[in-house]
Amino acid sequence: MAHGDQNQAHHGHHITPIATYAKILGLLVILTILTVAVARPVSGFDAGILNAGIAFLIASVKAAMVLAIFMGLKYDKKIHLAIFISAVFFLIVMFTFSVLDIYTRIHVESTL
Amino acid sequence: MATAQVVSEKNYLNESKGLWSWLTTLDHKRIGLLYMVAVLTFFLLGGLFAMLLRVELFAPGKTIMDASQYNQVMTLHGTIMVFMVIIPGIPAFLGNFILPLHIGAKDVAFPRINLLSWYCLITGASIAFFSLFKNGVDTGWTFYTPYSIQTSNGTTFVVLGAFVMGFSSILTGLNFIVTIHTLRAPGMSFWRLPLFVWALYSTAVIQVLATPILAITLLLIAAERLLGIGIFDPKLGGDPVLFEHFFWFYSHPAVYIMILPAMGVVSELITAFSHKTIFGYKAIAMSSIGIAAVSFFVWGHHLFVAGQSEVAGIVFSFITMLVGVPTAIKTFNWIATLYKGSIQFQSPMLFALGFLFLFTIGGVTGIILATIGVDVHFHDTYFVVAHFHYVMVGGTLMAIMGGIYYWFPKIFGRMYNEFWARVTFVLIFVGFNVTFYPQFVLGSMGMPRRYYDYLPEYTSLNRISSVGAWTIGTGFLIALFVIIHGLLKGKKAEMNPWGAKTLEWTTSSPPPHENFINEPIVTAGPYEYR
Amino acid sequence: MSTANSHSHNSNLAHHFKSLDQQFDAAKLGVWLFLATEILMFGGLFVGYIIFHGLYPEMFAEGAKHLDWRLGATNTLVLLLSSFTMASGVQYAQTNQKKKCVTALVITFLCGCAFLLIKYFEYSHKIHDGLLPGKFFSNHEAEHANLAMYFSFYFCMTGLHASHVIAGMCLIAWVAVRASKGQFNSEFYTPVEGVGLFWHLVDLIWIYLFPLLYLVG
Amino acid sequence: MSLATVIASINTLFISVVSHAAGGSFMPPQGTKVAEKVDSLYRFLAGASVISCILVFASMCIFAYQYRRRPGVKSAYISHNTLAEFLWSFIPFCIFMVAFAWGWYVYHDLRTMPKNAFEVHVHGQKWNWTFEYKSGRKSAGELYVPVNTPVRMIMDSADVIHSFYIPAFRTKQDVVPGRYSNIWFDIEKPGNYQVFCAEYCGQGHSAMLAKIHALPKDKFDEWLQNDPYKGLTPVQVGEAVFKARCTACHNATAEKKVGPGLQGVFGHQVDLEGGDKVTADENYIRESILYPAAKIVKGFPNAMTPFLGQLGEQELSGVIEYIKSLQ
Repeated sequence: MAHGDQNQAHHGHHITPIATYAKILGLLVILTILTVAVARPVSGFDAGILNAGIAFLIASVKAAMVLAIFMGLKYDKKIHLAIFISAVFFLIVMFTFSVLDIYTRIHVESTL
Repeated sequence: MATAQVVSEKNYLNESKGLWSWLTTLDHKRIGLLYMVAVLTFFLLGGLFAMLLRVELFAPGKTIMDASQYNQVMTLHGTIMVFMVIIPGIPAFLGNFILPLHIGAKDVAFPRINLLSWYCLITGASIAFFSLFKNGVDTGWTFYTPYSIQTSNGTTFVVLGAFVMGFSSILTGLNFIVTIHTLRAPGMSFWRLPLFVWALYSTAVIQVLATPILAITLLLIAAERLLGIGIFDPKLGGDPVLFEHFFWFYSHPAVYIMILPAMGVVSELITAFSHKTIFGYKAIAMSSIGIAAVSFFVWGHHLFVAGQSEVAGIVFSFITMLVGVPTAIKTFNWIATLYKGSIQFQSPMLFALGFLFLFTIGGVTGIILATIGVDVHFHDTYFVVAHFHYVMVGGTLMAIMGGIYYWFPKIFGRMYNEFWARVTFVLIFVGFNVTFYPQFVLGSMGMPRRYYDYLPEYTSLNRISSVGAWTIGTGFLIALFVIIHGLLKGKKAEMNPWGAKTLEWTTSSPPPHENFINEPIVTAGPYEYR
Repeated sequence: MSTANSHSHNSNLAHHFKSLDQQFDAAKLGVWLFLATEILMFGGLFVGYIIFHGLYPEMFAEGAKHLDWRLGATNTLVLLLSSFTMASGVQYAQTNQKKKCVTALVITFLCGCAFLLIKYFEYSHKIHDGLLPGKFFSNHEAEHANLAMYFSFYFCMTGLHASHVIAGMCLIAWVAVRASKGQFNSEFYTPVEGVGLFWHLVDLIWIYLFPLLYLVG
Repeated sequence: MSLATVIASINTLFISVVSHAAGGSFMPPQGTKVAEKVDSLYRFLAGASVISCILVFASMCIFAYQYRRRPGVKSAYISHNTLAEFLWSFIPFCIFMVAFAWGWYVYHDLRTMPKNAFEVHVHGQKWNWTFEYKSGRKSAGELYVPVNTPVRMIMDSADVIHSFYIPAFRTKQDVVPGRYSNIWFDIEKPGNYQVFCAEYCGQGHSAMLAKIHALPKDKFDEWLQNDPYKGLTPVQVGEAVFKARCTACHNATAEKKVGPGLQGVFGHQVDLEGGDKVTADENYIRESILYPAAKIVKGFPNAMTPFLGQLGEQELSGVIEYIKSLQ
C-alpha cells in the first residue's frame, strides 16, 4: 500500500561500525590539535586576515565529519540534510544582508 | 474523492467530560478549541484596547487618557494582536483542527507537543500580562533599542513572555511539518493536498526557521536590560540598527505567518462556494512556498529610513518587489476560479470576497511602500498603519471569520444563524473601510504613527476613523453572539452542508475521536467538482 | 501495510501511527527540525559576534588574551570524546547490546560533568578578575573601552551553550535509565537516537565556539 | 442579487476617493524640487494601483453576479491556463520593476548629499529638536534656513532613536544615537514647514515638533547675525526658551503633564520620591534642569533628559527667572 514517503524497509536503519566512529574521533582530535597549532596566540603563526578564515575552515571540516558520521547524515534520508542546509542557508542570508548594510554605510562626520 | 464514512454516535466533544479532560487532552481537535478560546479571549482584549485608542484619538489633545497610558495601551494592542491573536490565530486554531482531517490522519504527529505549545502560549501571555504590575510597557510591539533598554521594568516581562510564546509557534510549526510529511492517508500525494495544507506547510517552514532568531533577539534584549551587555546599546559601542535587522529578520517573515494561512483558508472557501475546481492549483501551492522563501530576503524594507545604508535599501526594495509576483498570481487565480463557477453567497463566501477586496488594496499599497523613493515619505506614517491593517485585519481576520463560519458545522456539529452572520460581515466590512481608508489619507498628509496627539487639521479624518472602529467593534461583538448562539442553539448540521469535496466533509459532524472510522483512501485531487 | 497491525500490541506505538517505522521517521524528522531551530538561535549570536568582531578587531583580540586556550582545547576534546561515546551508545541500542549501551551513555554523561567542571573553573577565574558582561565588568587593566562587550558575547554564547549541555545531560540520564530497564532494542530506540542527535549538536556548536572565542585574536 | 450591487456601489465610491488620492492632492504642498519628483512617482503608483484594483474588483463583481448559482447550471471544469497565469505574473512583474527603477532614481536624489551645502547641526533628545549653526547661533524648535540654497542637516541624538520628518519635502531620516545621520533639502519658496518626530520615542513623541522657517537669503543672514535675546528681559528670555524646550512635558500652569506643572512651584515645599521634602529655590530648579535624576518629584517617572550642556548660562537663568514668575 503506497502512502506518502514512509516506504523505507523495516530494518533499513543504517548501522555504523564502532571502528568508524573511533576513526572519526581520531581525525577530530588531530584537527583540534591543528586548530590550536595554527592559532596566533598559541604558536605565533600569522596568516594575517586569513587567521580567522583558517580557524573557521578547520571547524567546518570537523563539523562536517560530526554531521556526516556521528549524526548519520551520510546514510540518512535526504530531507534531514535539507533541513540542516536550509537552517544554515537562512543564517547566511541573515548574516550577508546585515553585513551588506553595515559595510556600505556612508560615514557622516560632525562639522562643528 | 474518498470512501464514505460510517457515522458514529460518539464524537470528540462528548467522548469524555469535565474541564480536566479538556486541559489534558491530546486530541488535536480539542487542542484546536483550546486555542480558539484563548485566541478569542485575547482578541476581545486587544480589540478593547483598539477601541480605547480610537476614543483617545477622537479629538486632539487629552480625551480619556494621558500620553503614557496611551503608549501602554498602544503597546498592549500591538503585542496582543501580533503575538497572541494573528500568529496563533489560523495555524494553531483552525490549522490544528483541520490539518489532520484534511490529510486523512488520526492526529498530528506529536500530540503531547501540541498540547505543550498551547501551554507555552498561555504561560507566555501570562508572563507578558504580569508586566502590567511592573509599571506596564510602552515600547510598542517592536521593542526598538535603546528605548526598550531604558524604559520601564515591565518590558523585561513582555520580552520574556514573547520568547515563551515564540516556542508555542515553533512547536506548532514543527508538528505540522512532520504531520504533513509522515501522516498523509494512503493516496494523499503532495499534489493532492488541499491548498490550506500547502499554506500551513509554508507557514510552518517560516515558523521553524524564523522564530528562533526572534527568540535570541528577545533574550538579548532581556540580557541588555538585566546585564547591560551593550550589543544593541550605542552608549556601549553597540548598534541599534543591528537590533532592527535581527528583529525584522523574524518579524517580516512573521507577517507571512499571519497572511499565508489566511490565503489558504480563502482558497478553500472560494472553491467550495463556487463549486468549481480551483484555478491553477499548482501555481497557488507553489506561490505559497515562493512567498515563504522570498519573505526571508526582504526585511530591510522596514529599515529604509532607519539609518541602513543606501545600497542595502535599494537591494531590499528590489527583492520586496519580487514578493508581489506570487501574491498577484494568487489573487488572479482566485478571481479566475469564480469564472464559470456556480457561486453561492453564504457568509463564509462573503468573507472570502471581502478578503479579496481588502487584501488587494493592502497588496497594492504594499507595492507603493516597497518603492523606496516614495516610502521615505510614507514610512512611519498612518499610511503604513492603514496598509498593514488592510492586510492583517482585512486579510487575516476576514479569513478567520470566514473560516470559523465555514468549518462551524464540522467543529460543533451545529449551524450558526446565517442572517446574523451576514450582518456581521456587512458591519465589519463597511466599518473596516471607514476606519482605515481615511488613515491612508492621514498618512499622505504626513501624520506620523504612534501619535498620542495630532495637529488640528487631522481631526475630521480621525473622527471618521474612530466611528468606523466602533462599527467594526459592534460587528465582532455580534459575531461573538452568533458563535455562542450557534454553539448552544444552532440546528444540527449535516456531514457536508456546503457540498465541499475535501476529506473533512466525509466524516461525521462533529468528527469522532480519531477523525475517521475507516481510514480514507484518496484517489483524486481535493477539488474535483465535475 | 501488512506489518502495521502486527505492531499494534506494542506499547511503544502511539495510537495515531501505523507502524514503528512511521513513528521513528516522524520523531527523527521532528528532532532534525528542532535542531534547525537551535542552529538558528545560536546562529543569531554568531552573526552578532562576527559583525562586532569585524568592527572592533582589537577589542576581540584583547578579550581572547584573557581566555586560557588550554582549558578550551581540553573541553573540546572532552566533548568530542562524549560525542563518540554517544554515537556508540546509539549503535549498541540498535544492536541490542544493553550493557554496553548503558556504559556508553554513562561515560557521555560523565564527559558532560567534566565539561561543566572545567567551565566552572573558567567562569570563577573570570569573575575573580572582574571580566564580566556589561555593567558588571570591573577589570581595571582593560585597554579597549568596550571590552565589556567581548565578555558579553563570551558569557552569552558559552552560557547558552552550557545550558544546552545541562539539558543534554538530563536527557542522557533519562535515556540511560530507560536503557538500563531494557526498554530499547533494535525495533525501538528512538529516544536514544533523538537525544544523541541533540548531544552531537551541542558538540557541533562548541567546535565553532572554541576557535572563535579562544583562538581568533 | 443585491449583494453584487452593494459591492459595486461601494466600489464606485471607493474608486472616486482613490482617484482623488491618486492626484496627490492629499499630500502637503511641495516645498522642494525633489518633492515634485516623489509626487510624480506616487501618481504613477497610485494610478497603476487604481487600475489594477478596478480590474480585480470589477471582474470579481461581474463573475459573482454572472455565475451565481442557478438550478441546473453546473460549474465548468477548468484546472489551469498556463498562458493566462504567465501573463498575470509577468505583467505585474514588469510594473513592479518600473516602480523599483523609478523609486531608485528618486531615492538617489533624496539621499545624495549636495556638495558645498549650508550645514546645520540637529540635536534630537526627548522630546525636542535643537539646531546649531556654525556661527555659534543656536535655536530650539525653530529652524531658520535660506531658500534656494541646498541645506544639509547633520543630526545626532542624545538618548533614543528619533526621526526627522518634513512632510512638505517628502523626506525623513532616523536619528540614531551614537552616530551622525544626515538629510538635505533645497527649499524653493519662503514659508513655514512642519517637522515631526516619526520614530516612536516615548511619552512626548507626538509633541516632538519643530517648524522650519525658510527665509530669503538676505533676511536669513540678518537673522544669523542677530542676538536672539537682544533687548529681552531675563523672564522674556526664559519664556522663549521654555516654550521651545519645555512645553512637551511641562505646563506653565499647575496642571501636570509628563512632568509637574510649574505654576506656584517656586518657593514652596516639594515632596520627593522616597519621602524627602525640599524647598524649591533657585539651586533646586537649576539642579532639576541640569541633573533631573538627582531629585524626583513624588508620583512622577524619572523621564527627563539632562539639559547639562544644552543651555547657555543666559538661557538657564532666564528659565529659572521665568519659573519664579509663574506664581
